[in-house]
Amino acid sequence: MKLGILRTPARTILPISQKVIKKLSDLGAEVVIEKPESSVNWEESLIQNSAPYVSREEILKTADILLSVGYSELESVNARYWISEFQPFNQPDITGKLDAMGITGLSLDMIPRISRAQSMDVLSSMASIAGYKAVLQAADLLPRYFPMMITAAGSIRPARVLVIGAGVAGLQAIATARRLGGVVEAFDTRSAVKEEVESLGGKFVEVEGATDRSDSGGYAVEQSEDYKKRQQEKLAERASGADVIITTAQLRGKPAPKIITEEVISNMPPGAVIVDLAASTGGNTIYTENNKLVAIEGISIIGDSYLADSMPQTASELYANNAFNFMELIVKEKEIQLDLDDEIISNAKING
Amino acid sequence: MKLGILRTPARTILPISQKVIKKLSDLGAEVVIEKPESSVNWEESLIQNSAPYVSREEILKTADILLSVGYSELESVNARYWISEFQPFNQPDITGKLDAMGITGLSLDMIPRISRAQSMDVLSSMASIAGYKAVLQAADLLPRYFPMMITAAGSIRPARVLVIGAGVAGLQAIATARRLGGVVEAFDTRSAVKEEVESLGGKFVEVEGATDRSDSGGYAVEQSEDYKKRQQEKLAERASGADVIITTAQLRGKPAPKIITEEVISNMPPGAVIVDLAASTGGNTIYTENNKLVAIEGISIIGDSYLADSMPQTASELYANNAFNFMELIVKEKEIQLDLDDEIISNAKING
Amino acid sequence: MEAFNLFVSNHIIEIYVLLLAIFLGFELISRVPTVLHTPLMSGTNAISGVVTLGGVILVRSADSADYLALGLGSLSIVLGMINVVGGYAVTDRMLKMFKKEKK
Amino acid sequence: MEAFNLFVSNHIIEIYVLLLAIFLGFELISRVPTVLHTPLMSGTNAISGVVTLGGVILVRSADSADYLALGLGSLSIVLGMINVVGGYAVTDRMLKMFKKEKK
Amino acid sequence: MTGIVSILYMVAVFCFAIGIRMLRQPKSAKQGNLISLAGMLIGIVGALIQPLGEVDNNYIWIAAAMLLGTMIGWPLAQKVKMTAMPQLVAMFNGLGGASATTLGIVELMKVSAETPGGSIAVSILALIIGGISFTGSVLAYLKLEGTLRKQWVVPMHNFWNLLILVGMVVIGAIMVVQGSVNIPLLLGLVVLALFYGVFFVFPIGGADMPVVISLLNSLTGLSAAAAGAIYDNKTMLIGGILVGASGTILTLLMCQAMNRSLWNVILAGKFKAGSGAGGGTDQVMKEITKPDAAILLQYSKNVIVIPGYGLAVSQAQKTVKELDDLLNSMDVEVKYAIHPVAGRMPGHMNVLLAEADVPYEKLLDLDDANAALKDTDVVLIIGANDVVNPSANDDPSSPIYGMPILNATDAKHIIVMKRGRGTGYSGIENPLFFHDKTQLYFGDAKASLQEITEELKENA
Amino acid sequence: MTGIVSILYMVAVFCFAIGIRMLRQPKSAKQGNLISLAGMLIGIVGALIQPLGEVDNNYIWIAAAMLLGTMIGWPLAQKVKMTAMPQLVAMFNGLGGASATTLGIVELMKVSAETPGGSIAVSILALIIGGISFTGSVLAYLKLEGTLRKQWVVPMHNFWNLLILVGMVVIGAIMVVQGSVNIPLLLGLVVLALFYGVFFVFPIGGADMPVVISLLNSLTGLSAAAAGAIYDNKTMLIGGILVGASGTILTLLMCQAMNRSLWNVILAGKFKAGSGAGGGTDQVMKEITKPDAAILLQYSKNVIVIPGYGLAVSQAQKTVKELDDLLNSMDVEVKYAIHPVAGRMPGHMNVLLAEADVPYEKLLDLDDANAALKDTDVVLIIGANDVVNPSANDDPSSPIYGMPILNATDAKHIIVMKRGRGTGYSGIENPLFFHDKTQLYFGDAKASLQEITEELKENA
Ligand SMILES: NC(=O)c1ccc[n+]([C@@H]2O[C@H](COP(=O)([O-])OP(=O)(O)OC[C@H]3O[C@@H](n4cnc5c(N)ncnc54)[C@H](OP(=O)(O)O)[C@@H]3O)[C@@H](O)[C@H]2O)c1
Ligand SMILES: NC(=O)c1ccc[n+]([C@@H]2O[C@H](COP(=O)([O-])OP(=O)(O)OC[C@H]3O[C@@H](n4cnc5c(N)ncnc54)[C@H](OP(=O)(O)O)[C@@H]3O)[C@@H](O)[C@H]2O)c1
Ligand SMILES: NC(=O)c1ccc[n+]([C@@H]2O[C@H](COP(=O)([O-])OP(=O)(O)OC[C@H]3O[C@@H](n4cnc5c(N)ncnc54)[C@H](O)[C@@H]3O)[C@@H](O)[C@H]2O)c1
Ligand SMILES: NC(=O)c1ccc[n+]([C@@H]2O[C@H](COP(=O)([O-])OP(=O)(O)OC[C@H]3O[C@@H](n4cnc5c(N)ncnc54)[C@H](O)[C@@H]3O)[C@@H](O)[C@H]2O)c1
Repeated sequence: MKLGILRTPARTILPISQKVIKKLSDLGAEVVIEKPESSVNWEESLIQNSAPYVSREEILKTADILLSVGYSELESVNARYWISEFQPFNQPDITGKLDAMGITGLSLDMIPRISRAQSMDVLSSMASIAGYKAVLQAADLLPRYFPMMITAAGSIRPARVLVIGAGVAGLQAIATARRLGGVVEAFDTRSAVKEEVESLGGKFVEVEGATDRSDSGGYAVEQSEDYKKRQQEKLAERASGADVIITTAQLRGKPAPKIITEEVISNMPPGAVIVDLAASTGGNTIYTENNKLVAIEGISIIGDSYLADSMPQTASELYANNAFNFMELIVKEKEIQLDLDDEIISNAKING
Repeated sequence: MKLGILRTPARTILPISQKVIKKLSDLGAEVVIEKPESSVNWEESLIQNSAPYVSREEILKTADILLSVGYSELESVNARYWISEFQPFNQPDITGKLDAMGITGLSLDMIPRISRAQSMDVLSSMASIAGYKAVLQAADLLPRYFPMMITAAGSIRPARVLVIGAGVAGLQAIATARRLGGVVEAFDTRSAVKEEVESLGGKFVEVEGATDRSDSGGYAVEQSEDYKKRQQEKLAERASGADVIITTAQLRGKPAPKIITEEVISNMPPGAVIVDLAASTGGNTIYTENNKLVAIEGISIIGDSYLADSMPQTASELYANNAFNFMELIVKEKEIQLDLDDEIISNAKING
Repeated sequence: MEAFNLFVSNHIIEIYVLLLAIFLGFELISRVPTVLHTPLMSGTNAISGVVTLGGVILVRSADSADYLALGLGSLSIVLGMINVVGGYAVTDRMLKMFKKEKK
Repeated sequence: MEAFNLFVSNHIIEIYVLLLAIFLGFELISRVPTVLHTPLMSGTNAISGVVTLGGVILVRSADSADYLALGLGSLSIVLGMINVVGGYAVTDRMLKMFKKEKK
Repeated sequence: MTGIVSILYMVAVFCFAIGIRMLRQPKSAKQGNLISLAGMLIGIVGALIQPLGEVDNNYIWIAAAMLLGTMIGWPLAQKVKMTAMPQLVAMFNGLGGASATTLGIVELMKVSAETPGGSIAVSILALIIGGISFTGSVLAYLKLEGTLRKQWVVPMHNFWNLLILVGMVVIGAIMVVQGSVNIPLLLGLVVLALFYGVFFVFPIGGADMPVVISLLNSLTGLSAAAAGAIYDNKTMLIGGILVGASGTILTLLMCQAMNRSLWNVILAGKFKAGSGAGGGTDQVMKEITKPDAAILLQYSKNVIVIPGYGLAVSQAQKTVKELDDLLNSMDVEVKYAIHPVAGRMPGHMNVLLAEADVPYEKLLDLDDANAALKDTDVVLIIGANDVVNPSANDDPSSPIYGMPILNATDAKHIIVMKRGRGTGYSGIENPLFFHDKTQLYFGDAKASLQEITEELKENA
Repeated sequence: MTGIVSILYMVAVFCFAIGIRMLRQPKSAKQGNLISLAGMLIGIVGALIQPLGEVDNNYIWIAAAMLLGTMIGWPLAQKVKMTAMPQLVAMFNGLGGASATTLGIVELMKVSAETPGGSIAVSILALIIGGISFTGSVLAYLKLEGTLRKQWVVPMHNFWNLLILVGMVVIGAIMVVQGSVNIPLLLGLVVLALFYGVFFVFPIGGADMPVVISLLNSLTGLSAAAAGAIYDNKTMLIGGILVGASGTILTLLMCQAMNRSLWNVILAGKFKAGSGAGGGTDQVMKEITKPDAAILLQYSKNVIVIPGYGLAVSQAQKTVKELDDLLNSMDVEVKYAIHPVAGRMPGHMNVLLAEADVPYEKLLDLDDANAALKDTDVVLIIGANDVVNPSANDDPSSPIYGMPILNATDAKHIIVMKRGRGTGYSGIENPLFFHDKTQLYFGDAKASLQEITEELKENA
């Protein structure tokens, strides 16, 4: 059984690591990796020459299973299974494309968020990194200190950080911003989040009347117009003092809610920074452009949903572990056997 | 009395702030600021339109005193005094140039490090920022997490940080790296530093036999060859596990000691980051290039002595406060009167 | 009143002993960690085996032909002795649990 | 040996009283918060003013013409009484400090 | 001789007092028991050599009886299982009471015209109190053994109660006043006393037996004191009184520890026992008290802390570090087992513990922790639930089935800190909380940790 | 009558015992003192009505003496300043001892051929012990008042010590054996006893006086007990013994609280006292004890903490936060005054306090702090030195002249925590430490803070 690791254009993460290669060989799988265009320093640490680099064509021709971090167009593939993050909610035509290729897509981002599947949850591990990096980038871009400083040259008040959407990424952002000494407020529509925010030392901003559905598997649902209005007002108020805003609000299969309006931005002090992790689904601000830094009225807006890519070594390791944990579930006796009674597998299988 | 604020090429900091403009007007000084080439978002916050922008020529023609963060060639100046950071130790010909211009240079970096002068100590306030930013930039560049993480997708050990030279910048770097969750070791030739490092939760790496002269006013002195060898060995050992090295070792009026050798670097894991704050005096690594990011054997080396420039708003505020505190000392009855019995003033005055 | 005065005067010192002993008994127990409740109960219970002393004195004073007194007296010694021996031994075993074996 | 036996036999109960009282005295003080050390010292000091009782008995038994005994006895009452009154009063004042006036 | 004996007796008394005092702290308890034993031996020697005038001594009988008593008592104490100790203590206590009763009977049989009223009275007291203690203790034994599970209440229990007491007082008064004793009266007294013991203990539930035993223990002490009065023996008198008094306080302390009044325990017929019984299930959560938890931690050689979301909610990270430091100073090794999904975000526990400056070396990940747990004395679970839920291992119907967990049950003791009966993120019951080894400490985690820390500082 | 008096006396004894017991907890202490007072009144009534046979009674004298004693004692107790209470207690204690001595003298003067040796012996005891306690207490009073600051040690102190003791024993023995007393011997005894008190206390430093007073207090108790033996008065006897015994334990506890042995205190002559006396200067640093520091903090309405480099060195940031929380729960407001150059890098204190989660709102910068200090009850300086050095304001020759500082002296009380006499970064002396308002608490900052926190928890 040969596992081919494909690179995904514009992504730095490689869903494999030396440790996983070893574990896979115990499972009976041999790993080949698509040759990089140029060598990357951290990749040596990651792979440590434990699997050969081969050309993309060769992988497509010889591999039995493909593994990548995202979709890219392929021609004539030999493999029958392709494990990746296909995001079928955002790319509804993906199943058709896979069908056309005659390959079965196993989408890691479709794995249900049940306890047992946490070790395969790429959304969590990548979001966690993104939350961390969002704060680092904001702190680097901000023209002032995060922590409070009382010094001989003057006293600096701590930076105020507002986190919108306290999911995995948001919570990690709260934790990181607090570590750096920022004063953190956070805000979410799910009510359980209040306690979670407080458990990290953040302050929760309450907006009354949120819709919170427990049957949505931990994902947020769309909110009423009335609620959105109240949220706007509250936000405009809180944002006026914020030096950094980190937004992570996403809705499954829908464009991200536009939470940061023109009014909110005009309330922010010049030099402030917004990091929008929801950029790939449209962004939480009206100005967000995916993978771009835009400056509006003195405010910098970083739009990036793939911030994990800026920490590629760890991100690759974690991604590889997630993918391996999933493969361990589907590989039986050196072959892929999909047990469709298992909700993890049935959810991950998006076509074929 | 008219104070002209000059911009220094390649520097972002402006040595003035709205607060200081107000205080200066109480002192009887009117402030004019050199027009920026293009507007900068944070500058609005800093100045808040409390002083007019005028052209450079006009400042040179009308101002009685000049204030800038660094030296730049000027022709035909009206002013009799120029307050700046002239770094006469690194630019020995500076006095001659100032003499030629017929202007008296008051160099803020020459102010002795006595308690009373701490509020004018631009070296400290800028170094503090540099130490903070050095860690942020290293963390952003590092392909892995700083903090330890035990997650469903795998366990990540904390990043190891080695700080060389625990002066103002080094201490701030230690504090910031510890905040982010890194494991920090630090190293210095001055013996007092051990306790200081530990007072921030860092571990001190001991190399025996350092020369430590108390008459050097808090600045380090050059070390013996024997010591340098022992330091090399110890460092090579500690560096082999370090993900981040931050170097700040400087000697007054001498090129910075080359502490990070080829051997040390070859011991570091690929992907590791070195931030060299001693870059402007030659750097502490043999590869450092000032204001450049170089990559050697998988290691990124950021050479930047002016990291404070990357946090311009706060840096400008603090610089302005420092400069003001100095001016308060020399301005008497709306005029500059240099009391050369005051060691602060006599040290600051480098010519004329 | 006379009788009372007489009794109190004659026995005042014994009354002191009694009251002091009671007071002391109360004072001896205070803030005992709960885990020690049972050992403490067991330990004091062993002390109440002091009744054996009475048996000993009884048997010693008895006529060596008075088998009823001898028999009952010996019975009381047996019973009391079980209380004493068993009581102290079991307390000791309970307390052994508090020895922390060092690695 | 005889004398010893006699003494012990005659005074055994007094000895019990003494020893029990000493034991009780020890037991009474244990785990006193440091702030209470001084009040406690002051409070027990007031009790040692009980020596006044001796003065009272002395003066009562003295011949009403024996001015030396009366004088010294009264002196001891005065001294003891200062100890009693002052001791209790000052202890009470110390203990009042534990009432915190709320702002 | 008399002098020496008097002194022996006195030494015995103070050995008892000192012994009891030392029994009150774990450190000195064992030695205290030995000192008290020494007192007992000294007392027995005193009784053996005390000058009694011209008597037959009958040392053979005495030696035989003592030997017999020792041969019965010793093996019983050695063989009993740890868990059966309380009932054995009850049994021993009963025998002590029986011993006093026997003495009372013999002395009453000896009563003659010259016997002073006081002597008759103390003999009667020894008989009655000893008798009550005897049957009461035997019943307590049976209840604890589980042989007797019933507990009934006679209608008008208090009335009958009073009646028997009055009956005993009346018979006693007759004997004292008459200055003589006849067999029917004596028999009647014995029967009433024995019956009263049964009557007293029967209605009380098995769970309350420890308190009852402590109460009966203090009665036995009093009966020994009464017997001491018969023979004018100070050791018996004062020793008995010490036991009576300290036993009473101990009884009250035990009630307090159960959060009940003594009254409530004795009249327990009405209330059902088992205060910690599970809501719907018939399983029981066992609670642990503050001093017990503290001692358990202090006397262990290593502790593994399993932090969970509850630790974060109560922001107890610094408090747990403080406890850790304290335990370290007591030579207890403390580590932390970090479950990968503990808390609500990846690395949640790491963030908290780093904030509290817990050294990274003390953190164990899942695999290391599960290896270490096998050799761990106490595992302290702080606001964690799902991550230690064994149904993830063995209950395929559980929503968390298949998730790897921290195997807390591998450790010797388990202490769980949580606020109440709340479930975790997954909302399911956790069988671990009903496990044999598990003891719960309820309350906000931070407050709970502070309480234990305080307690430990006091013990130190 | 005898019966009633005996019972009154007995009640008095147990009132004393119960009173002492209750004095041991803050909550019941006040009431305990009243119960003990009640015991005293009952005892006095007993002494007044006790049948003594045909005696003159002289109630007039007694009434007059009691009135006089009351009129002296009461106003003294009412007027004394809080801080002067310990010396007043010493004085009272001395008078109690003097009273016993007087009784002893009178009784010895009455000695005749019929007087049993035992009576003579107890009279001698009352005289000696009371006498020692008297002069010792008066000396302690003077030392505490500050009237007497010297402390000298005679060469061969122990030898003389022993000699006086032997002298007293010899004289006493002569009296008992002779069965008679003559004036020179009596005088000699009195003089020796009084002198011994002085000799005993003189070498001990003022800071150790509380311990000495406690020891003398227990001596006074014993002298009262001896006097009780003279009159066969159980209240005096047992009451005195209770005081003697509990006083002894209390003395030991006080030594323990100071982390010294009793021995070390008594033999302190060798060690220099006033362990905080200025090195080269003749100014004196005043030390503050743990309980005083705790009470000062607890009973203030607001506290400002001034942290410095020492806080960082001892890594006490979390401990100070704990103290802060505790004080908050006691309704004391705590803020932090952050000097711009405190520590060794810009923002050093900020980093530390943020790590301990001190809310930013509690941090005051130089200007705000100096404004707030004017209305502050206690300022707690933790390991800061240069940043509170007033010579920066008023000594132009100082190397730190001109640096703005935190004006700690504006607050009502100043507590400084540092390890010893170390200077700060600038290496210069700090006159603040010798300021009237300043009290020093020596030790590593973290340990010191922990100690105070513990103490506060006990008070709470
Ligand atoms: N790590 C992640 O990335 C992540 C993300 C999302 C979900 N999850 C899920 O979260 C769960 C984590 O497991 P866990 O064991 O850490 O937590 P848990 O299962 O949620 O249990 C937390 C326990 O803490 C107790 N508690 C709450 N507040 C407390 C307080 N103030 N003091 C004391 N106890 C308190 C609660 O019981 P009482 O109410 O009785 O006190 C509860 O039983 C897993 O099911 C995991 O799948 C994890
Ligand atoms: N902030 C900056 O950027 C910076 C940079 C360089 C220099 N400085 C200078 O550093 C000084 C800072 O003033 P400061 O008041 O914070 O500190 P400081 O003047 O250096 O005094 C620190 C005090 O802490 C005590 N101490 C040390 N370790 C201790 C421990 N473990 N426990 C208790 N006490 C301890 C020392 O006395 P003992 O030895 O008796 O305990 C010492 O008196 C100023 O002179 C400033 O100019 C500041
Ligand atoms: N049980 C598990 O194994 C497991 C694993 C991972 C995550 N989860 C749960 O799933 C939740 C969602 O995770 P996620 O981070 O992937 O979510 P996400 O990326 O889909 O959304 C991020 C956050 O934005 C919030 N949000 C959406 N619309 C918003 C609006 N209009 N205003 C404010 N906030 C808004 C959401 O509530 C969510 O908290 C997590 O918080 C976690 O509790 C569970
Ligand atoms: N009293 C004051 O007001 C005041 C103000 C600021 C700084 N200071 C003191 O001055 C000191 C120096 O400050 P700085 O940060 O500007 O110094 P710097 O920038 O000149 O040097 C940075 C550090 O590098 C160290 N170093 C030099 N050569 C080294 C070598 N070969 N190996 C390792 N380390 C080497 C130095 O000891 C110093 O700690 C500070 O630490 C501080 O204590 C005092």
